[in-house]
Amino acid sequence: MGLSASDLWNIVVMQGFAGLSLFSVLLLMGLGLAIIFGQMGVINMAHGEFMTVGAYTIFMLSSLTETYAPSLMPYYFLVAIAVAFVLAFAAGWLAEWALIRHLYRRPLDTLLATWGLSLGMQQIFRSTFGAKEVSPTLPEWLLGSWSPTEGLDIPINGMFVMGLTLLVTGGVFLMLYRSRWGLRVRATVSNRGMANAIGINTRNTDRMTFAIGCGIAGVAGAAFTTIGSTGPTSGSLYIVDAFLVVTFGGAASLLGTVASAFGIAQTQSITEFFLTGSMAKVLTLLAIITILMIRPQGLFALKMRR
Amino acid sequence: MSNSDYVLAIEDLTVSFDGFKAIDTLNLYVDKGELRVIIGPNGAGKTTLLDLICGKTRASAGSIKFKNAEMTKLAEHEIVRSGIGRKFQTPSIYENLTVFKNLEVSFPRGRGVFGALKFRCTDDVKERIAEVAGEIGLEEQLSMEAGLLSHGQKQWLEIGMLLMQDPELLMLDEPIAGMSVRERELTAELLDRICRNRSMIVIEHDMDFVKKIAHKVTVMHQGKILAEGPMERVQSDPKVIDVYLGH
Amino acid sequence: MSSQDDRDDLQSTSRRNFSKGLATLPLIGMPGLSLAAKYPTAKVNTTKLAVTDTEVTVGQLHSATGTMAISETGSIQAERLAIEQINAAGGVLGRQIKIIQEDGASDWPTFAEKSKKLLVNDRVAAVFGCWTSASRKAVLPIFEKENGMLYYPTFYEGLEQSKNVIYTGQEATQQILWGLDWVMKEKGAKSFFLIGSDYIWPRTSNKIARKHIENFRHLKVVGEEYYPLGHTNFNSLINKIKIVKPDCIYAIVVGGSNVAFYKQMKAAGVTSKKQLLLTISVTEDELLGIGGENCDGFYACMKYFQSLDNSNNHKFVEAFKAKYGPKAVIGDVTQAAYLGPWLWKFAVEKAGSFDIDKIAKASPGIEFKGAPEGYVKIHPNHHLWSKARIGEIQSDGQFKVVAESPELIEPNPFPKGYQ
Amino acid sequence: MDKFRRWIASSDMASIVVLAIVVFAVLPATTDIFRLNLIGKYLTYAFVAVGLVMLWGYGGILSLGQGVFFGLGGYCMAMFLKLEASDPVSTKIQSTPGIPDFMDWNQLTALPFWWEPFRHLPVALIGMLVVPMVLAAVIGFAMFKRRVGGVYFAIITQAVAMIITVLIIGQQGYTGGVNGITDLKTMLGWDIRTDSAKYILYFANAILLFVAIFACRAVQRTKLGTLLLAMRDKEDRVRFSGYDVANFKVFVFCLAATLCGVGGAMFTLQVGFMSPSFVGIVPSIEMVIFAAVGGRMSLVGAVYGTLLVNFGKTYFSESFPEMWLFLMAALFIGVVMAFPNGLAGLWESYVKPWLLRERQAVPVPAPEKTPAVAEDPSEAEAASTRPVARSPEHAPASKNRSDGVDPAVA
Repeated sequence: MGLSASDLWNIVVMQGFAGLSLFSVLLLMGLGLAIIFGQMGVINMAHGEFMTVGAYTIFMLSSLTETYAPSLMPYYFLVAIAVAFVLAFAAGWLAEWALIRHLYRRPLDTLLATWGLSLGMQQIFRSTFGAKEVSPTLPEWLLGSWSPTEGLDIPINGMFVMGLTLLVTGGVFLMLYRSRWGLRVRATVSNRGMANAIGINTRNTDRMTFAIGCGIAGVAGAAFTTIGSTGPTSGSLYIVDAFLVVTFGGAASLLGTVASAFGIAQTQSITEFFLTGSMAKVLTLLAIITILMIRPQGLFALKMRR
Repeated sequence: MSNSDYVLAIEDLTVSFDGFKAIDTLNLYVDKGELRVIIGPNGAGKTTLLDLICGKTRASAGSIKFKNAEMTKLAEHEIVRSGIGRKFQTPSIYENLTVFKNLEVSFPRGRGVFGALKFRCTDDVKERIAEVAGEIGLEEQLSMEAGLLSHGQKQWLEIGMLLMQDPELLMLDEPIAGMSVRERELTAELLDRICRNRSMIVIEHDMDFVKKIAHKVTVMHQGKILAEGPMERVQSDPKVIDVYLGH
Repeated sequence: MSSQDDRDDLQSTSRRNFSKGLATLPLIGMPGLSLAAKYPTAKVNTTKLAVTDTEVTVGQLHSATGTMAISETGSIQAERLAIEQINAAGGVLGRQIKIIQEDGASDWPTFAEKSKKLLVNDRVAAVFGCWTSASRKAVLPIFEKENGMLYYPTFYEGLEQSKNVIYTGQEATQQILWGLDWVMKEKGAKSFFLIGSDYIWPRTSNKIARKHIENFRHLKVVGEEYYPLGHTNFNSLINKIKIVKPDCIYAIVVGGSNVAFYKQMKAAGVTSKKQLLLTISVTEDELLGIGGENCDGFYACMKYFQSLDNSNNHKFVEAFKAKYGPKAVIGDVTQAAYLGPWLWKFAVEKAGSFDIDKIAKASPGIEFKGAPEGYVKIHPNHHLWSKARIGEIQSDGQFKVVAESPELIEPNPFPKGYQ
Repeated sequence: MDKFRRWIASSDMASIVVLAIVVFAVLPATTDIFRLNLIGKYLTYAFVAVGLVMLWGYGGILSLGQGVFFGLGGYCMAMFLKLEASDPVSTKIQSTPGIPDFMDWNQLTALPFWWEPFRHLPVALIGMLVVPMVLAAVIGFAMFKRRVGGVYFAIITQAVAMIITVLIIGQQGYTGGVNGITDLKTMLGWDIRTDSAKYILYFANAILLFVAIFACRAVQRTKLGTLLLAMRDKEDRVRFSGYDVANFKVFVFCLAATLCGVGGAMFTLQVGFMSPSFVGIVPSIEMVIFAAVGGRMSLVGAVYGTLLVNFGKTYFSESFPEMWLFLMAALFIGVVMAFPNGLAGLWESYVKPWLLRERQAVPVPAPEKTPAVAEDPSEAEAASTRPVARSPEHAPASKNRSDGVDPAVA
């Protein structure tokens, strides 16, 4: 095939990066869910739609910037990500208040209710932005690739997503394990009654937690506009993968989510390289199921004395 | 030495959770017809020991022999079928079934899928249920939903469910928790009666109650056996006093 | 899309513009009533269709919701525009067209259910609808059994021909062969990498492409890959492409995957500067989602592009934008959907009847000189004669037409040697 | 009259009889064949919903992959019908006549060996029962023996649904791919597309559905039914009463899967095709919603729930094409929030007390007791952590009450 050693090396590097980039995508979409599903036990089937909220935020702000302040185009994206967080956070807050808080004791019912919610949200997107996909104009610096040597192309958007994932993951870790809120969340998760008794406002904590999870989903959705589509049903492309990542990792463990995102991403990107895409998908899913069979509580289940 | 005289022979039993040894090379022997009470401070590993015997937790090392058969490799239901019954700390009954149904479900027939499909509540089953209900003092409540029973009655019902299976070894985890004085007395009598043709292991904190029922007492501490013997001797053991009074 | 408001001024502009283009047609301007009187309902409707003295009811069956709504919305809009224009020009046999719209909801069984409802309950005279092959396959037996007439707008894999369907899009060979020849001849492509979403249209199309490349042109296919619908990560695939270095990528990726594919290609440095790519699954509609800047310089082979320079098309684009806003775009399928109502109207008028059998018989040979794509004619196999064109993607989301087949290409849904 | 009213209110047999009247008399009498065929299609989903009552309501196991089994049953039937439709005469334009058209398009030149048995109707009929059952048994043993449960099981079933979908779509030469197996015409020479055939199939389907309901009801009344409820609430207690819990879960999973298979096969017969769009995650979740709307503890409720949601879907999408998704969303959310026990719960807590309203005036020895369970807060809490509320308005609870009384007390 006429491949030189350096070509081969480049492919290895790029393939390695592909795995890492898929890892960060999976992790970013899993993080919000790890908080909502892992910490609160709410099966949020509308997670993908909260991601779409973030994606449409980017679209709106890119259109606004393009129309009113074209000179700011290089910078709007960073602001837009923050706005995406805020909007998805607000939507999550609202959803928690209207819906989720009535269902904490019925986890499987949250699944059905949020399924309804996701249908409704999709229709809202469709009515507001039209049924067709949209494409936000991204700043120039996010496009294309970085080529340190000839034949080696590292996607800039991939690096951006990776950086953002690192940032968000770090943030979540800090918040969950170093902040008052994190303490309250963890206390509420492990014993709601006791948390209440020692003066934690569990109702506020729940709402905050749910909203933060949704906000992170919004950030993920915003970031994915650089690598994927933005349309009313875009969120549904991610939802099953997101659940698999969180479940596979062991629902309550943030570290597990990280590890499982890494494992799934590597399996998938390597099998994809050697097999056809469809077979790769099947194999990856089978591997996940098998491992879940061996470790029913996920990779990083808490070993507890019963 | 042969262990065949013992109903239950536990040797070098060890289990660790992430390096923490909840049970540490423990040896314990229970005689036929014996009522053994295990006491010890919180976290001594009492409940874990019962979990190990009935298969809820898997041992890291050591053996548990019941009537000379190794139990550590068996599945939970196989352990139960070989004759070990276990009552949980909080009453574990089917709250939205009637007392009658609770007992009926515990009858040791039709335990397979198709057996359960074919199972009929024949006269011998009814007879047995009536008998056990009499034993635990719930004849009047047979048609009541179990969730409506008082806490003490729930404890009795669970014991009754175990009696339905007529186990040779019965393990009770804090059977009188939450009971009134009167109920405690009745329970003591109940245990005394049902102990006649089987061995029992009881975990209990209430020393008066222990005194009343125990044939022999084992004191556990930090996953090990601290002392063993008749109540009076154990009570006066300085090690035991040490542990209970604490430092 | 029933939300479209009847803005009289816009409608009248479109009517005015359009009537000029249709001056050749004999019926324009004739008062409807007298025409209806000339064709009494009892005579033109012998099979109890929903035809009255003043009205004829047709069905519209597309996905307004679900994942396919992204693609099918354009078709819904175009068909409505065509029907509106036909009504403004006096209707069909003096009867105004009334539309019953049903939502297939991107779900094939729902398509089957709704098509049955339209044919059995509503007795519609024709149905304009479907987009995916799967939805067409689901409704086809129903149209054949209940004897309905379906105008199907999408380019598709071929291997089908029915009395009850008029295919206004291209069958596979019309779209594939000429385009491949063009990249071979004009761009010197000798090796091809075939990529598709994993379902019947891309697979069949790639099969035809492979046969053409290997058996008829004696060139090389160096790779063929399929990814599940909705797949969003293509980095591994892109690396595989980089290893085999094909002269030309032949891409038939659809839906949400499409956007991910091109964005990730761009990010991996696979741009038109270094790589030749020909696709048959990207139209102006898809470019809305992908963003022209992510794939500019790549080529698509279609029969229609919005930027096509002819007077029919100028009027069509103007009318479409007047109705659906200045930002609306028109893709190949949207244009093909627009042909449906017109071709039906001509067939009814030629047959002098709404009866399905008569329309089916009258259809072959029907010409539409006012077609935005220039000129089309119905073949006896119920597909259209049409041209193929190559468009180069521009960063503004439009195509620059760079080549056009000299002649109309004959539709050949069962191509010999390609099966 | 009073007696009749009380019978309606207190016997679960009565509700089945009422459903039978609706399905066998009212619906056929009031709807034309097109709508009736639609209802027939909905009733095939009811098999899945009935299965979910057993699996989810009784067994406490939520599967989000029931569509897989529905699809498998449907495919078994579709394979047989397709082979019958693909005789050499009607497929003579193909390059290989006598094989299904989609195989020909995918360059297959001979029928794959595993299609061969499906030339025979008995094989197809057995297949529609056995194939889903076997897959369920494999998944069930793998998961339940390893004690995978709850949400984990639900998500694994989703992954299974995804795998099967990708496989079916990817292997289109053998399965028909995303288009599915279409254009089915006759069964043993009998044209299934005619109106008379549709009538016959509707009633055949309805009869099978009632067979399924009675079979499930019979299972509920055995010790196995009691054990399912017991397991759902106190799995450990059942295990430590000497039962191999996993086996019971596998059984009920297989039962539900088999019902799905029957539903799928009837779907194929009535609608005339089968496609992978049933196998995926979305339809599987929708089917769970049917059961939830009907009331997840009530077999009869599941049928009503299926009918209601599908009527809603059809009616809303015909009448409010812009709004219908909002209305469906509202329906799902509303049911979950306001009526967690679905239609059956509404019946039990509103209609039934109303029917029984004179009980105090005319005391009759009804077999029922009315314990005020739900008032006990600690229990309400314990119960509500379970997917099923166990308040007194529950049909099976009341059944158990009346059942449990007879032998010992009387």
